[in-house]
Amino acid sequence: MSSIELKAVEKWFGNIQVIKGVDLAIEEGEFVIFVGPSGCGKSTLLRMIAGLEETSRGQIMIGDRDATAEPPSKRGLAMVFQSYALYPHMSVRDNVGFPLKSAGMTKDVIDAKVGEAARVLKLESYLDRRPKDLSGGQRQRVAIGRSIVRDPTAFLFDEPLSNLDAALRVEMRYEIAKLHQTLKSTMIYVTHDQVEAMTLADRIVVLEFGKIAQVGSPRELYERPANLFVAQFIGSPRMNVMPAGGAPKAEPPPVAQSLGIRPEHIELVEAGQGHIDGTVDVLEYLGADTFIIMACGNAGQVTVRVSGDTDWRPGMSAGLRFDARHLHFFDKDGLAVSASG
Amino acid sequence: MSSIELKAVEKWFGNIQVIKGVDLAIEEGEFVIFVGPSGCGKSTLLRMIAGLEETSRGQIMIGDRDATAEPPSKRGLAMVFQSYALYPHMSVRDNVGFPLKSAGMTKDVIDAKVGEAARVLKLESYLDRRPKDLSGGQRQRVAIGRSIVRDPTAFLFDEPLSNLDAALRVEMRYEIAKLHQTLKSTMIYVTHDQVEAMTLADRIVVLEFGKIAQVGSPRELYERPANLFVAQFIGSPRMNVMPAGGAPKAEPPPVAQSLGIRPEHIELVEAGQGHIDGTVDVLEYLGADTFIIMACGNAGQVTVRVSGDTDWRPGMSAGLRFDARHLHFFDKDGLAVSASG
Amino acid sequence: MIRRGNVTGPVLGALWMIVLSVTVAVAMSFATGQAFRPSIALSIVWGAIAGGALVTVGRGRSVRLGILAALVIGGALGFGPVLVGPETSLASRLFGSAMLAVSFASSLPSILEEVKPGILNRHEFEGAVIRFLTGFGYIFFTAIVMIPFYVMVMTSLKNQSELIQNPLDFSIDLSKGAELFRSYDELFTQFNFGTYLFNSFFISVLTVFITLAFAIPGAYAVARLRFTGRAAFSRSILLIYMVPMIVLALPIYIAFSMTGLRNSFWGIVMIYPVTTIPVALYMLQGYFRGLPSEVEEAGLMDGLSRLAVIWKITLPLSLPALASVSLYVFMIAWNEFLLAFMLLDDPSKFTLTRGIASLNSSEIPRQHLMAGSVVATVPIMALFLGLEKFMTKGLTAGSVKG
Amino acid sequence: EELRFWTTEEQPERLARQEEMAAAFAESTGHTVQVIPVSENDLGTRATAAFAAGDLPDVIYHTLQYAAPWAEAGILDSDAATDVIEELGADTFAPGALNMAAMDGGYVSVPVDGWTQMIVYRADLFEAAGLEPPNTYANVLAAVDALHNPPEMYGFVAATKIDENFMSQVLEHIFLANGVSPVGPDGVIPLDEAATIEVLEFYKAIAEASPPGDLYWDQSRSLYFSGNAAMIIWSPFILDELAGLRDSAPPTINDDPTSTDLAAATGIVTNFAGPSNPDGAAWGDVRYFGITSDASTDAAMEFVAYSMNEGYGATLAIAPEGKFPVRRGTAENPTEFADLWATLDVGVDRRAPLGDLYDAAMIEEIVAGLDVAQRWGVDEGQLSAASAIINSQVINRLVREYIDGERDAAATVAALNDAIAAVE
Amino acid sequence: MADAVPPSGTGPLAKREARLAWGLLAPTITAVALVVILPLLAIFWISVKPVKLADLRAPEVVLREDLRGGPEVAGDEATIRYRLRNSSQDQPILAVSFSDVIPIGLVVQSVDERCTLDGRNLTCAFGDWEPGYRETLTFPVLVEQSYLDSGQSPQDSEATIEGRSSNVLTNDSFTLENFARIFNGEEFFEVLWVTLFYTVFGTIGALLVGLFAALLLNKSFRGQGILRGLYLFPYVAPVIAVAFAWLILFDPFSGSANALLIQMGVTQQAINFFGDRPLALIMVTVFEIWRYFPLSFLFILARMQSIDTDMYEAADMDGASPFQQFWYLSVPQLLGILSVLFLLRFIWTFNKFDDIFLLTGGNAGTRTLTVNVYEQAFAISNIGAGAAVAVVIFGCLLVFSLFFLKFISREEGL
Ligand SMILES: Nc1ncnc2c1ncn2[C@@H]1O[C@H](COP(=O)(O)OP(=O)(O)OP(=O)(O)O)[C@@H](O)[C@H]1O
Ligand SMILES: Nc1ncnc2c1ncn2[C@@H]1O[C@H](COP(=O)(O)OP(=O)(O)OP(=O)(O)O)[C@@H](O)[C@H]1O
Ligand SMILES: [Mg+2]
Ligand SMILES: [Mg+2]
Repeated sequence: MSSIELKAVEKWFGNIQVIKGVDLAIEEGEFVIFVGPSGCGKSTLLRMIAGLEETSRGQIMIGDRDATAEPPSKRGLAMVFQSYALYPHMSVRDNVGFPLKSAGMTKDVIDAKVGEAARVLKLESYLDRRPKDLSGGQRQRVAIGRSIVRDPTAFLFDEPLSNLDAALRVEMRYEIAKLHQTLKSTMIYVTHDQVEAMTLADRIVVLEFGKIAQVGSPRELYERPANLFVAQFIGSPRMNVMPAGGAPKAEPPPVAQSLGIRPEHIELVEAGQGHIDGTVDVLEYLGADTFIIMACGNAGQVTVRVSGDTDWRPGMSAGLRFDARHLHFFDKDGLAVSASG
Repeated sequence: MSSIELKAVEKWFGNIQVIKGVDLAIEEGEFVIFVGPSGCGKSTLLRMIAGLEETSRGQIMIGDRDATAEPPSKRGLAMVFQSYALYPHMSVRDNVGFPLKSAGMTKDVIDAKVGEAARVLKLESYLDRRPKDLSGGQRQRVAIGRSIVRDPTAFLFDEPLSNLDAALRVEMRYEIAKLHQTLKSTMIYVTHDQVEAMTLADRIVVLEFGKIAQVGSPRELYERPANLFVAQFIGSPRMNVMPAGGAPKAEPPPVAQSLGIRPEHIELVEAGQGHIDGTVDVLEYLGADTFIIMACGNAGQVTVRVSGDTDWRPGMSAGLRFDARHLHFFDKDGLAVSASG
Repeated sequence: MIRRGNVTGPVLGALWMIVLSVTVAVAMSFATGQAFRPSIALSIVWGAIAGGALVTVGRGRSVRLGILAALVIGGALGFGPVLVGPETSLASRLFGSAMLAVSFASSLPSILEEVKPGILNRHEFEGAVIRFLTGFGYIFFTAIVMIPFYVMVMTSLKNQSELIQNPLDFSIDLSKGAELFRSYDELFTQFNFGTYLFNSFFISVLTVFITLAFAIPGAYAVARLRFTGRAAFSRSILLIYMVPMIVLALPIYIAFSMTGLRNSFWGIVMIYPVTTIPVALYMLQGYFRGLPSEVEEAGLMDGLSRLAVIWKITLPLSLPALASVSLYVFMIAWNEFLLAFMLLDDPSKFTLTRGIASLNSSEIPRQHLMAGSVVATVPIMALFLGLEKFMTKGLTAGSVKG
Repeated sequence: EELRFWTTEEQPERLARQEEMAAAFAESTGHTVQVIPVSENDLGTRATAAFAAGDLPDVIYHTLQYAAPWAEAGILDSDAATDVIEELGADTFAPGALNMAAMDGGYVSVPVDGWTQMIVYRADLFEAAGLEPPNTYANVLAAVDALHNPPEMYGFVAATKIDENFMSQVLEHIFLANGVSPVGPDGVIPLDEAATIEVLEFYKAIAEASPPGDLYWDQSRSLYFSGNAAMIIWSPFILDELAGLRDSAPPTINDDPTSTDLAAATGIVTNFAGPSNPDGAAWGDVRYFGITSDASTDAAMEFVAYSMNEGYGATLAIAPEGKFPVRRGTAENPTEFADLWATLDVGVDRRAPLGDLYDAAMIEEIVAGLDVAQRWGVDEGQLSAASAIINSQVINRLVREYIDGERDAAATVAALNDAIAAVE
Repeated sequence: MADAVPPSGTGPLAKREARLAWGLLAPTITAVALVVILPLLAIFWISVKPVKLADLRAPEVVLREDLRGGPEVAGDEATIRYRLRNSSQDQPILAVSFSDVIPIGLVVQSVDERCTLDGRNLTCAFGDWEPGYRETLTFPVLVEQSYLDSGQSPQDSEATIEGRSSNVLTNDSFTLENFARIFNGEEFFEVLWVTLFYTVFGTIGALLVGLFAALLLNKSFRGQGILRGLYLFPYVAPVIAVAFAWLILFDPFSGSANALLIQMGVTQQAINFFGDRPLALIMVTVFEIWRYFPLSFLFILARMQSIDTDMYEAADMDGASPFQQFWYLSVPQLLGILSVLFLLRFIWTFNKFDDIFLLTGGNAGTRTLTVNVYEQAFAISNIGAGAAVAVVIFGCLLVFSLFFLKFISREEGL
């Protein structure tokens, strides 16, 4: 059984509470991603699951047993570190085989399992190299190889791709997705990269200051953010947020304090024709799209996405028409309120 | 006169040639950005302009004079470093005022200029802090402040934003754009971030292995890449490239070896209706858009951009229709050939 | 076999008891001068029983108290792990066995924390062994480091005959008051130690300044500037660092003898820095290399010349390193013995180490010798403890040299 | 002028007295004297080094062993010394002491004082055990047999620390006692094998009756004072502390550091005989003032003359128990200084004349020793060859190796002969 | 690329930089050359010269002059006496002569045949002098009143002496005897063996003990800094102080260590730790270990703390036990620093002088090569032989250093 459940776990470093009571149930085979701004406690939470950090309060259940007091070696989880944490003095073969060797397996078994892992991860031709002779992506694959040989209950990943360059990141992301499809194991993955979170996760856990801000599928989070924090955190460029009073034509519900709309849900029309008016401040040409940053008086700066070959130029003024189906409203605590409410 | 001209400059580190003959004329007031993959020589070229690296061959003209043999202090340029390179033992005020002090200006003049710079960069309230007590963005502003007080001939930036987190990077990018609008000085900017290059530059210089691959405005580079390297380098996700023979319906010119098309210029239609057919392999949901990675037989993997709320699911098959106006063809050396040629 | 709780427990218990009983016996002997003697056999018996009990019965409060009480009583009755001589006073006998009992009963349970009766897995077994070794290590190192210093200080406070009568008795008769410090008093009043102290200090400080004046530019050039021969140069620093002093001392001695620099203050001040410059060069260049070159380049871009960059940017940034180097150089100069011994004849020019050497050779009581040693040791120790961070850094940076 | 004076009397209280004398000299002549203590073990190297460097002091207070070698090496200005002796009157000096310093018709240094080495023993224990005084090899060995009972009582405390002059002195004494000498009238000669083996065996026997370790005067005195040694060899300098007059080296045989009990229980022997030399011999040491060749000669001569004349009393008073006058008097009063000496107080923390502390007979035995005292090479006129051998410490080393069992007696004699011959 | 060859020569910026570099290095180079290179050359020179300590002073003619006979009134007879000698016992002086001025009022009656008197100027020439040669010249004089009035004495006029002598240090006599002497016999091999024993065991011991200490302190806890400081004491304290403390602690008579051992029944008789072979050698080695374990400890600790903790966490996750982690992870990681330390410490221990010199003075079978330098040069005053030993040491070091540099270029760090 490889489900994992966190029950009101807390983490204190001295007097500072870093994880502030997290409840979370992770199903067997699920791919769960923790995201959140830097310092929000993603790594800490992951390390608590791994057993590398003590759980100050609460319980961690792995399968049916309470693993809160177990040392890492007993939990049967595997972890892939951001720094890869390969053993620099060992060959790839020994790195991958190390967990088996620690467990006292015979050489034959080790060789067989290492060979199998190397095949899956296309590492066969590097087995005798040292980590320092590998590229970043290969190293990451070795780290993954080391974790899969043991058939762990679940995989833990702590920002596994953040040390890679953009192109490699895309490639490895694809491979991890494939790996999950193949192994169908539970995976918990920490990242601060939205794209990774959106593309890989079955469910995303957004953390804010040690608390869960929202849990849900990528689409849920993007389309129905539970609060202002998640709304602004997910999506790039981020959602435009303005005072609810700044765009009166959008007809906000009475409790709404602010209104949010994503750049792709705004259409530029003639001045006066939209919900609000603004002047083009800066154009950010990105090829496929152009983001137009509009100065909109009370409503502040609003980013609008238009196609790459736009004719808008700085200084022009325009009206912004909001797509009513994609308006988000938030009350004074930042919680989402439905448009009809 | 703040134009800068490079005439056949080369740089050798021992026997290794890092810059392989670069000719480039930068107009007064222009914002030029060097991009290229890591290690292609961007920083080296910038440092040669600054005088921090010797020019092995060729000439560097600043204004009308030959500055090749001048030490950095004589060239009158200002540089902003990736690591900010603030003087950790001085307050912000002293950091910003340092170039003036070295130039022997009186205290009054220094105070006035520092005050002015601080105002422009909104640093007034931090003037007495030490660099270590500032956030990354503030530090970067101090570094910029230090370079603007001197009214330099030109500004050199070496990846000034790459140590900042995503949100701050967007903000600082906006501020640098504003700064260029205000000061109208010549700026040379190194980055490996495409978005920065596309949004900030008047002209982009794409470097490949120490040689210029293409020089042009962002739009030129995006729409009319001169070669395969630039085509794939600019744009994200990158341009799909397939053998010209893989999509015979696109009617490639005879010399063309390969065909490129950007993800946003492909439309998904019923199987058999497009230029080629493929099956959906992976969906990458990103909120506003979804990228669909299609397996297309001979043509390999092709990425297609569709809107966020798409109904395509892995395993479905579809036809891909290419927008004929945006097809790119390349010959066997990777050079662009026009569709009609 | 050994990885069974009911074997591991007694074995570790016995070993730990041996360690503690030796420690207590030595400590009590040194403190009181009375006869204490660890019995290995009894230690094994006691330790094994206690270890067995902790593993099988449990680590409850009652078990610990039981062990504690049994040890105190056993010690007092004379069959504890530490045996005492007949003339040992009751108070110290009780104190000794209480000390042993408390330390043992409080530490063994935590050593055996994870040990349970059945078969142990690797982690539990190794954990226990490691805790045992850790305890042993702390005792061992503290003992070997402290004992010579303890002996040094205590000897300086006692007179010859007291020491000969019982070399173990380091107890101090506080009623003697200031008389205890008689040897120190005599060192300063009769043996000129005030002058030596001043000489040592003065020479060391001068050495530090001269060394820095030479080493900073040199180290900077080697660390930062590109010139042909740089690699060779930076290697030869290491090589020079390896020439033994005694080999140099001989020609230096000859040259100094022939030029009249021997037996002179300035001769010493000239020669000390040269012994420290390679060290300082080596340390500083390492540090300069580690400084971000971009900060210096920023200085260049801001219109400074190289020299100005060194002065206004590199040096202020290197203050911690300069402090480390200075301390280290100070220590070398302060502790230097060979050259002072060979080159100085005249007591008015002696450094402290030379002064101590002169205390050794005569009919001067050894308490003076030890008092002299204390006088030489205390300042450098005080400096060291006060500036521990810098010192440690300095040591790590350059002091493979010994 | 500013004179520099090296002295081996470096104990603080003795130094203080020398400084007093120097001050008195300065008062009477205007030449100031800087008194510089040099430990006896370093004296040889230090002097050679200073000579090489050309910064010798003006006057050195040194032992006999250096007199001849230094004169030859050019360190000492024998002409100056001869002049001083002539000025004071050669006939006012004890002839033995003067002879030891004679060379080429002059004198290399000016003799100052002397003493004889003594076997100090526990007369009370000897009496109780019915033993003869330890004045022969046989008597010593008998006493060792009877009294050796370590660790309470060691039969003897031999000298075994090979880099200490003390060991050289003790060994020379034992060799002399059996009539063995490495020099003859024509220079170095081989040691007499049979007699040398007797010496070696005797020495090994007493070394085995000694505690372990590198022993020299320090342990000898400590053990004797604490009542753990039956016999030791020492100089008369021990006489004051033995009587409890010095706090830094008190007798610890009982709880009273000022006790004279130990002194009362002590006997001494100066003339010692081995089986091959029934007459025996005493070992004497004479100390000299050497005027160096770098000296401001005239002032240095004045200083030496002063110390031997007006200041002689003060010179002897530095430690009268070990400084017997070698200048007995002046031309006018031939016994002036001998008489003065007898009245000088010994001791440091407490003071008393020797006569109050010991039997007149015992003092007589000590003083008389100086007249018959011998050294290798003195009679043969080969003092400098003998000194070179002693200073090389080869005898110490080889004897020590013999004691440690590295080779047997005959092989040791051979090795000794080789080593001695090798010292040029 | 038409000309894909690197440009030859250096550019103007590089030239300027190199000039500055040499400028900054100049004082250091001069100082080091003066005090390291020059002495090293001197050592080689001296090692083939028959030099004794006393030879450092060139032979010279020593002259003393006085007036004998104590003239009191005019007309008294007196003699002026010149005593001269060659200060050296083994070097001749060539073409000795001196000249002096006779004071007013002394009328010289007769003159030695080797001398000429011209007015009051006396000049004597002697030819060559053997080593140790002495000469006494006497001139009878008649004293006049003017002499008694002037208050002058003959010594007041400084005689000028001439004579040629050669200095062993600079002349062209060379000898291999120094080397013959030190390589002679078993003694040299004993010294070599002692040196090697001391060096090898001292180094390894200090490394192992240091490793243990580093393992002990490689965790953060309160008081860790203090303990670390404490464990560095042996290294930081002046060697002379700790050496004497050890001597006193292990003294066979009144040392506490012996008292303790006897009391505990380990031994009956006091042990002479620093005086007996082979115990003395073991003890000086133990002292070396004791004194220098802090260094290895410090370096190993620094290296340990720079090891990525991630690696140990990964091992934890992989289920490795503490000993497995130590053996499979820590030891291989530390191998680099351990071998660098071993080599460096090996060289330094090889060079060690003070410690042994202070503890045993090289006696009781503890004489190492460095102590032998001192022994030969100063105790026996044979500078040439001392230099020869120094040359041997230097040769060994050169070999070690080559080895070391070869090695260190492979190891990063340090
Ligand atoms: N050992 C520790 N002692 C004290 N505070 C700690 C410790 N480890 C982490 N913290 C604090 O806990 C908070 C959460 O840290 P954590 O590393 O989990 O953040 P994160 O979300 O992983 O951030 P990032 O994206 O930068 O990795 C941070 O504020 C950090 O400063
Ligand atoms: N001092 C040097 N000695 C030798 N080679 C160097 C030196 N500095 C840079 N190089 C080499 O020159 C090439 C270009 O380096 P440069 O730093 O200019 O690249 P870059 O384009 O700025 O890369 P990045 O994006 O990683 O900063 C690299 O291959 C680098 O290894
Ligand atoms: Mg993290
Ligand atoms: Mg770069």
